[in-house]
Amino acid sequence: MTTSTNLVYLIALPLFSAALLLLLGRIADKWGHIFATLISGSVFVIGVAEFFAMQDRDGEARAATQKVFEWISVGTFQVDASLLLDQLSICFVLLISGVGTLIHIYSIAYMSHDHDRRRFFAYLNLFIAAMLLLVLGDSYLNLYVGWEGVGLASYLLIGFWNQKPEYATAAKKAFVANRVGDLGLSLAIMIAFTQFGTVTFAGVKEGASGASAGALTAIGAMLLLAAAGKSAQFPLQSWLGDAMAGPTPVSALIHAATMVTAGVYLITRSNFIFDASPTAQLMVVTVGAITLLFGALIGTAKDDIKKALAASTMSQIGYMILATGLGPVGYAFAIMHLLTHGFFKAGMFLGAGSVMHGMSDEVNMRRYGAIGKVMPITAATFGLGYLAILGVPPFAGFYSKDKIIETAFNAGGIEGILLGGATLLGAAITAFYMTRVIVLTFTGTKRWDENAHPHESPLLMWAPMAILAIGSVTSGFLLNSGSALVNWLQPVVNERHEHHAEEFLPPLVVSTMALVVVAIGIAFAILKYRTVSVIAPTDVSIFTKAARKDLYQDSFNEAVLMRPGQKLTAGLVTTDYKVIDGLVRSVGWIIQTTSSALRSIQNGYVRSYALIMVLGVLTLVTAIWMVTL
Amino acid sequence: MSILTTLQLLPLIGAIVVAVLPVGNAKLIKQTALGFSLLVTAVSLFMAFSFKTDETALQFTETRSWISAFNINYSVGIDGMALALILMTTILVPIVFLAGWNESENGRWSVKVFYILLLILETMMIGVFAATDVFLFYVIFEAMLLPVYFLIGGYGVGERAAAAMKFLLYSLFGGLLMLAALIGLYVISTNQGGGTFDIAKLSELTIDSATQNWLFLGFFIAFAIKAPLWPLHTWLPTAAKSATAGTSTLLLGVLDKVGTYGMIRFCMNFFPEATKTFTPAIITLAVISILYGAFLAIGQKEINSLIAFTSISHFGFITLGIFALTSQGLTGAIFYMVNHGFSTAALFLTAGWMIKRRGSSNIADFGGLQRVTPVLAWSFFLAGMSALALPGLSSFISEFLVLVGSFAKYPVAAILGTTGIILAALYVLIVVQRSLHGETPETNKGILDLNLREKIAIAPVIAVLVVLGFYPKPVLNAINPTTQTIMTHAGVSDPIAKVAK
Amino acid sequence: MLTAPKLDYALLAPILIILGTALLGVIVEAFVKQALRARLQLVIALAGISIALGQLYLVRNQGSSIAAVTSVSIDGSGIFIQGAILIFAFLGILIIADQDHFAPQASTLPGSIEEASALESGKQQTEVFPLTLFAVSGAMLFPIATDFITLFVALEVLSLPLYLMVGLSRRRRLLSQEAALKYFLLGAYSSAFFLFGAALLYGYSGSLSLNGLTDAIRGSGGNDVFLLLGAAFLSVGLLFKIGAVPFHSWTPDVYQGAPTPITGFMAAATKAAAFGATLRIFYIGLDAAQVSWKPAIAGIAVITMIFGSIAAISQRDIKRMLALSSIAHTGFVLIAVVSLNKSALSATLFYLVAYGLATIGAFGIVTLVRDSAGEVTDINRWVGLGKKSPLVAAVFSLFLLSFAGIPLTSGFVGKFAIFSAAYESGNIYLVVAGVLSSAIAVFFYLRLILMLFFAGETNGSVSVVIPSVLTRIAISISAIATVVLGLAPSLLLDVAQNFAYFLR
Amino acid sequence: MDIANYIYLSVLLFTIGAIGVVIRRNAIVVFMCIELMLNAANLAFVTFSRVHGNLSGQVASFFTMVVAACEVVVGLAIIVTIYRSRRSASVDDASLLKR
Repeated sequence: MTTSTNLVYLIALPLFSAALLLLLGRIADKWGHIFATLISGSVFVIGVAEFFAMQDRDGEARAATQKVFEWISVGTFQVDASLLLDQLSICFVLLISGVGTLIHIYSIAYMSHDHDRRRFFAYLNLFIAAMLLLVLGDSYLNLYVGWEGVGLASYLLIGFWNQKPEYATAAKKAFVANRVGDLGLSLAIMIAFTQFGTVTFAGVKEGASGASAGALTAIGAMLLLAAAGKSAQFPLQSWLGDAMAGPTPVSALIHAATMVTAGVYLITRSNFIFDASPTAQLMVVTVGAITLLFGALIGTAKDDIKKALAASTMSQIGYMILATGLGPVGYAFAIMHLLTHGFFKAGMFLGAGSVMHGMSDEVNMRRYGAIGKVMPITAATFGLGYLAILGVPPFAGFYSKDKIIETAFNAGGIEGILLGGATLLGAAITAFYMTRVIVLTFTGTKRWDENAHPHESPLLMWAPMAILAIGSVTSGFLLNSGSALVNWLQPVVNERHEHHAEEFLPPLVVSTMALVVVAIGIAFAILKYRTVSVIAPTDVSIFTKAARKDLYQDSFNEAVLMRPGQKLTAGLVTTDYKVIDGLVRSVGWIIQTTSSALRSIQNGYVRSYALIMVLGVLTLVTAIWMVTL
Repeated sequence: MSILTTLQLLPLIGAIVVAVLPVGNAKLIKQTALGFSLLVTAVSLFMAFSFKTDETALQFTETRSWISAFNINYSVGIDGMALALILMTTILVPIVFLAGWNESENGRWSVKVFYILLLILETMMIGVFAATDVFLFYVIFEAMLLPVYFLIGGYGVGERAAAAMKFLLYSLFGGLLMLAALIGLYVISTNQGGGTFDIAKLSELTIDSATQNWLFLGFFIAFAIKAPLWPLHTWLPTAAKSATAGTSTLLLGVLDKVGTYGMIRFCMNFFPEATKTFTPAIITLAVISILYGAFLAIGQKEINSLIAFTSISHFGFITLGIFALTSQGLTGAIFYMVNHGFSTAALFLTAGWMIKRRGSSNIADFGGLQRVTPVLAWSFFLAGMSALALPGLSSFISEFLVLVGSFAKYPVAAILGTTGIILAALYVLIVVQRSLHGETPETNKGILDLNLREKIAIAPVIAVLVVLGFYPKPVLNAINPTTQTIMTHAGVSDPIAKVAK
Repeated sequence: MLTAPKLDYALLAPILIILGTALLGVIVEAFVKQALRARLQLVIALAGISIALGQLYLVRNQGSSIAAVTSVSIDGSGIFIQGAILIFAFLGILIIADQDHFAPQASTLPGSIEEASALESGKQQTEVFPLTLFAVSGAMLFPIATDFITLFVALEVLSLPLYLMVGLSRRRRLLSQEAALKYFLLGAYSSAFFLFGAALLYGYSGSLSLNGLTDAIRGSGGNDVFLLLGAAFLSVGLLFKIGAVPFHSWTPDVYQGAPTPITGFMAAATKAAAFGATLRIFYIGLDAAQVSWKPAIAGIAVITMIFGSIAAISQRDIKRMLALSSIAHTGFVLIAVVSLNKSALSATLFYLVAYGLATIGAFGIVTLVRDSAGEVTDINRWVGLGKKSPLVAAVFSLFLLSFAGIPLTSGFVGKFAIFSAAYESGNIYLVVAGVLSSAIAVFFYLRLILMLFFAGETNGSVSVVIPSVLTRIAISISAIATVVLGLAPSLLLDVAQNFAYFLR
Repeated sequence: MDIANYIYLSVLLFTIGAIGVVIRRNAIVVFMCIELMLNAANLAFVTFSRVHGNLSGQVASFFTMVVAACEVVVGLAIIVTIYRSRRSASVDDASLLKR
C-alpha cells in the first residue's frame, strides 16, 4: 500500500465546484459550464497521472490510500473518511472522469439553450464527485455515501425539468427504487459489522474466510439487492426506462456509462464475499441472466430511442452482473464489458441526443428515418457503437461480450448451458433490437414532419461522440491484448489462476455461435422493418404488447406494492384518528358522561342529601366493621 | 456561580427587559429578544469550548439548597449529552426568532408577550437539560409546558385552543405518572440512608425488581408521551398543525427531546433491571413508531402534520437506538436528537414560510415552487433530504449508528427499522414533488423567494446539517463518554464481532 | 375545698382576643351610628386579628397540653393551624369589607319594600364582622380541643355563625337563604352524628378526652362495638365539615349560594379547622385503632378525590366548580390523614395554607366579575375574560394552576409533600389514585384557563369591576403567596416541619 | 332495669331522628328530628356516665343542651326567614341550588 495525498482532490474538486455553482446562483451563469468542464477535465488529468504513477509501482504497492479524516468513531465502530485507489478503482476513475469530461463538453452545446445550464453542470459535477467517492471509498460506509450521492444526483438530473409532472415522477421513482437497493446495502453493512467488527473492504476481506456460510450468503444477497437497485436489475429495473426523462447527456453518463454500473463495481469489489458463497453467486447469475433477457426483450418493442437504449443498457448490465456471478474469472470480463459498454453506450446515447437535438427533441423513432443522410457524423459514430454492442470483431464488444458468453458456458453442467444459452439468446435479441434502432433511425425513408429540419450537430457535440466511437472500436482490443485487464485486476479480484475444470466449448466455437445468432438477429430485424408505419401498430403479438409495457413490471409493482401500500396508508390514517385517538377521546367521553351523571345526583333536595349521608354512614360503619372482624 | 446558571438567567433577564419595554415598539422588542438569545448562544459556545471531552464526570456543576425539607437542591451540571442538547437549543432559539420575525403579530396577545414566553421557555429548555436534581428536572419539565401552551393557544392557527389543550393534557398526564414514580424513588432513597433527588445518588439505589418495574413505567410513559412513541402520539400532529413554525420547531426540536433524554438519563440510569425487562416491548413500540409514523406521513395532506409524523418516525429511531443499549445505538440516538432538532427546524421553518406565503398549509395548494422561489425550494428540499437521512448530512450518521447499533442485538427490529428508509424516501419525495415540482399554478406565481433575514435564519441550520454530516467528530467525542458511562452503569458491553479480527 | 382550674391565659389569649373582639363588634353594631359602623367594624376586626396573630407568634414555641386543664392541647399543629386561620380570616375580612355583597338587612323579605328602602338609605348592617370573628374563634378552638365537649362546642361555635353568614347575600337572596337552610340542616344533622359518636366513645372509654380514649383502646384491643360505631359516627361529623364524599352534598350548593367573600373565607378557614381537628382525633385519639378505620377513610379519600375531579368537569357555575374542586382537595388531604406520619402532618399543614390562600384569592376574583345584576358565575360568560382584563384572568389562572398542582405554584409543592408522605407510609395505591384524579382534575382547570384566554368571542355584558383597595390587597397577597410558596416552599415548609407535632 | 335498655332506647331515638330527617318535609319537623338525635346522644351520655361512675357524661349532656339551644336560635332564624320569603316551610321547595 502506498499512501497518497492527492486522492481527496478527485472528489473535493468536483464537489466544491458543484457547491460553488449552486450557491453563486445566476451570477455564475456566464461561466459556470466552462468552469465545471475544466474541473471535470482536471479530475481526469489527475486520474491519468495517478494511473501512470500506479503503473510505476509494483504489485502490492500499486494500491494507494489516503486517510482524509476520522469520520465516525463510536465504540468499535470506526470509520475513517479514507480513500482507496487500486487497480479496480482506477478503471472507474478514468471512465467516470473521461466519459464525464466528454459529456461535459457535449453538454455545453446540447444545453446551450437551457435557462438553467449552470445548474445542470453543477449537478453533473455533484454526480462526478459522488461517483468518484463511490469507487474510491475504502469501506462500505464510504461507498454508501457515494452510493446515495449518485442517487441524489441522478434524482436531480432526471428531474432536471421537473416542471413536467411526469419527469418529476420519474425522478421520484428512480430515487425510491434506488432506496430499496440502499436498504440492501445498509443491511449488508450492518451484517458485516456484526460479523467482522469493521466495514472496511480490507477488514471484511480478512474476516470473510472465517464467517459462516449463512452470514456470507446474507451479505451477498443484500449486496445483490443493492446492486439490483442501482444497476436496474430484476426486480428493481423499472425505474431506468422512466429515467430517460433526464437530459440526454445525463442518460449517457449516468444511466448508461457510469452510475448504473455501480452494482457491477459493488459485486466485484465484494468478490471475497461472493467467492465464498456459491448460493449468493447463484443468485447473482440468476438475476443477471433474467435481466439481460428482460432488458433485451423490452428493447425490441420500444419506439422511444432513449428507452430502447435504456433497455439495452439494462440488458448489457445484466451481462456484467452475470459475469460477476461466475466467480474469479468473471470479474475481469465484467469490468471489461463495463468499460467497453461505457464507450459504446455513451456514444450511442450522445448520438441519440444529437438526433433529438436535430429533430427538435423528437424521440419517437417511427418519426425518424433516413437521418443518416443529413447527420452523417452522428450516423457514423452511432454505427460504430452499434457494431461494438453487437460484438462484431474487432469492435470492443466482441472482446468483452464473447468472453462473458464463453465464461458462462464454462460454468459447467446444466448451469453452464442455461447461462450460456441465455447469453447467446440475449446476443441475438440485442442484434435484433439494435438493428431495429439503426433501421428506424438512420436508414429507410424519412418519416419526419415538414417542420423538422434535422441537421448535423456542432463540433462540441460531435467531437465527444467521435472520441467515444474511437473507444468503441479500440477499447476491447486494447484491454484484451495480452489479457491486460485481467492481469491488471488480478490483485483485486484474486483470481488464483487455477485451471477451470475444462472448457465447455473452445473460444472459436463460441465466437462463431455468437456471430451466427447475431446475424440471425440482424437479418430478422432488417426483414421486419423494411417498411415502418409512423403510428405504432396495435395488432401486435402478445410478446410485443408485453414488451411495450416493460413486461408488466410497472403494473405488477402497482398492483402488488403501490395500491396495497396506498390502501394501508389510508387505512392507517383512519385508524389513527378513529381508533388510537378515538380511544383517548372515548376516555374523555366516559369521564364527561360520568360527570354529568354525578351532576344529576346533586338534585337540590336536602332530604336526598341527608339520605346520601345516611347511606354513607351505613357504608362507613359496615366498612369499619368488616375490616375489624 | 456556574456558567450554566448564567446561561439560564440570561434569557430570563431578557424576558424581564422585554417586559419593561413599551408594548408599541415591536421592532425594539424583537431586536432585544434576538440580542439576548444571541448572547446566550455566544455564552453557550464559550461553554462548549471550555468543556473537556475527556472527562466523564459532570462539568460546570453548582449546587444550592432549594427545598431543604426534602433535600431538594438547585443543582446543575452537564455531560456531553446535555451539552449537545443545550447547544442545539441555544442555537435554535435565535434562529427561530429570526425566522419567525413576524409570526408574533397576528396573535391573540401582543408581540411582547410572545417574546417573553419564548425567552422564559429558553431558560427552561436550558435548565431541563442542565438539572442534575430530579425534582428540579421535573419542575421544569412540567412548567415548560405552560409557555408552549400559551404559544400554541395564543399565536397558533386553526383549532389552536383544542390543540393546546390536547398537548397539555397529554403531557400533564404523563408528568403526573412521573411524579408518582419520582416520589417513590425519593421514598426509597429515604429508606436507604437519606432522601435525595440527586441523580448520581439515586442511580446507586438498590431497588427490588417489582418496584423498579412500576417506577420505570411511571417515568417511561411520561417520556414516551413527550417524545411521542406510538400509541401515545396523537397530540403531536394536532399541536404541530396549529402552532406557529417557531413554536413547532422548539416543541419538536427541543421539548420532545426531553423525553428521549429522560429515557437515557433516568429510566436507564435508575432502573437498569427494569430497562432490561421492558426493552423488548419498547423496541417493538419503537419499530412500530418508525413504520407507523412513516406511513402516516405519507398519508398526510397537510404539511405540518406530515412533518409531525415524520418526527414520530424519527423518535422511533431514537428510542430504538437508546434501548438497543450498544455504544453505537446510544451515541447514535443522542446524536440523532441533535440532528433531528436541526432537521425539524429546517423543515418547520421552510414549511412555515411556504405556508405563510401561500396562505394555506395543504400540500395540494402548493406546486411549482422550485421555479418561482428557488432558494426556499432548495432549503425545503435539503431539509427533506435531512429527514430521509441522506448520507453527507448529519442525520444519516445518527440514523445509521442507531441501526447498526441495534442490529447486533435486535436484528429483526433493525431490519424493520431499515425499511423505514424507503418509506422516508416516499414521504419526503412525495411532498417535495407536490410542492416544488410540476407546473407553477397561477396562484403560486407571485410568491416571493426568501428575503435576506430568512436566508440568514436558515443558513446556519443547513450549515450545521452539512458540517456535522461530514465532520461529526466533535459532537461524537462529546457524547461518547456519556454513552460509556451509561453502559458501564447498566452493566452491558457491546456485542463482540462474530469473526474476531 | 374547690380550687379554680389553672388556665394558661397566654396560650389561650389568641382565642380570647378574637372572642373579645367579636363581642366588641356586637357592641359596636348596637351602639355606634350607621355611618361609622362599617369602617369601625373593619378596623376592630383587623386589629383584633392582628393582635391575636401577634400573641400567637409570641407563644409559638410554648406548647402545652394543660393550658386549660385537659380540654385543649396547644401544640405545634394547633398553633400553626390557628395561625393559618387567622391569616385566612384577615384576608377574608379584607374581601368581606366590600359590603356590596351583603344584604343591608338580612331580616327583610327579599323583594320587599323594606329591603329596597334599606338599600336606598344605605342602612347597611355589619353583623357579618362579629359573626366572622365568632366563627374564627370556633375555628381556632376546634383543632386544639382534646375532649369531646370542647370539640362539640368548638364545632358549633364555628358552624352557627357560618350558617347565618351564608344567608346574607345581597343578590339572589332566595338562593342564599336556601343555602343557609341546607347548610344548617345538614350541618346540624352531622353534628348530631358527631355527638352521638362522642357519646358512644365515652361509653366505650369512660372518658371524654382523646387521651382517655387512646388508653382505653390500648387496654382493650379495640374491637368493641361502641368504639367502632363511635369512631364511625364521630368521623361523619368531621368528614361533613371537610366535605368528603359521601358527606359532601352540601358543598356545591352552599358554596354557590353563599355570598362569595364568605364562600372564600369558609372554604379556607373551615377546611383548615376541620382538618386540624380531624388530624388530632385520628392521630392521637384513634391511632391505636387505626387498623379499623384506616381502610375506610382511605377509601373515602379515593372516592372523594375522584368524585370531586370528575364531577367538577360538567359544572357550568364557577362557584360550584370551585366547590367540587375543594372536594377533590379534601380527598388529597385525607390521604395525609391516613398516612399517619410526621411528614404527612407537615405536608397537611403546608397544603392547608397553600390551598386556603389560593382559594381566598380565587373567590376574591369571582367577586370582581360582574354584570349589572351582580356577580357572574356562569362559566360560559367568563369566556374571553383574558382579552378584556388580562391581569385578572392571569391571576385567576395562577390560582387555577395552583389548584391543578402545576409546578412552580404552591399547590404543586403541597401535593408533592402529601404524595410523598403517603408513599412513605406505604399507601402507594393512594398516590396512584391521587395522581390519576389530579390528571382528571387538570382537565377542568385547564379548560377554564382556555376559556379565559383562547375562546372566541368576548362577552359584552360582563365586566370586571375595579377591585377595592382591600380586595386588591387580599388577592395580591394570595397570589404572591401562591407564587412564592411555589418557588421557595422552604419558607413555609420548614416552619410546617417544626410545627408538625401533637402533644398528648 | 338493665342499663343496656337505656342504650337501646337512645339508639332507637337516634334512629327515629335520623330517619325523620330523611322522610319529613317540614323544616321545623326536620329540625325537631335533629333535636331528637341530640337528645338521644344526651341520654347515651347520661347512661354511660352512670355505667362508668363518673360525671363527665352528665356534664357533657348539659353542654349539649346549651349548644342545642343556640342551635335552635340560629335554626329558627333561618327557617323563619325562609318561610317568610317563600311562604312555605317545606324543605323540598328550597331546591333551587342544584346540579
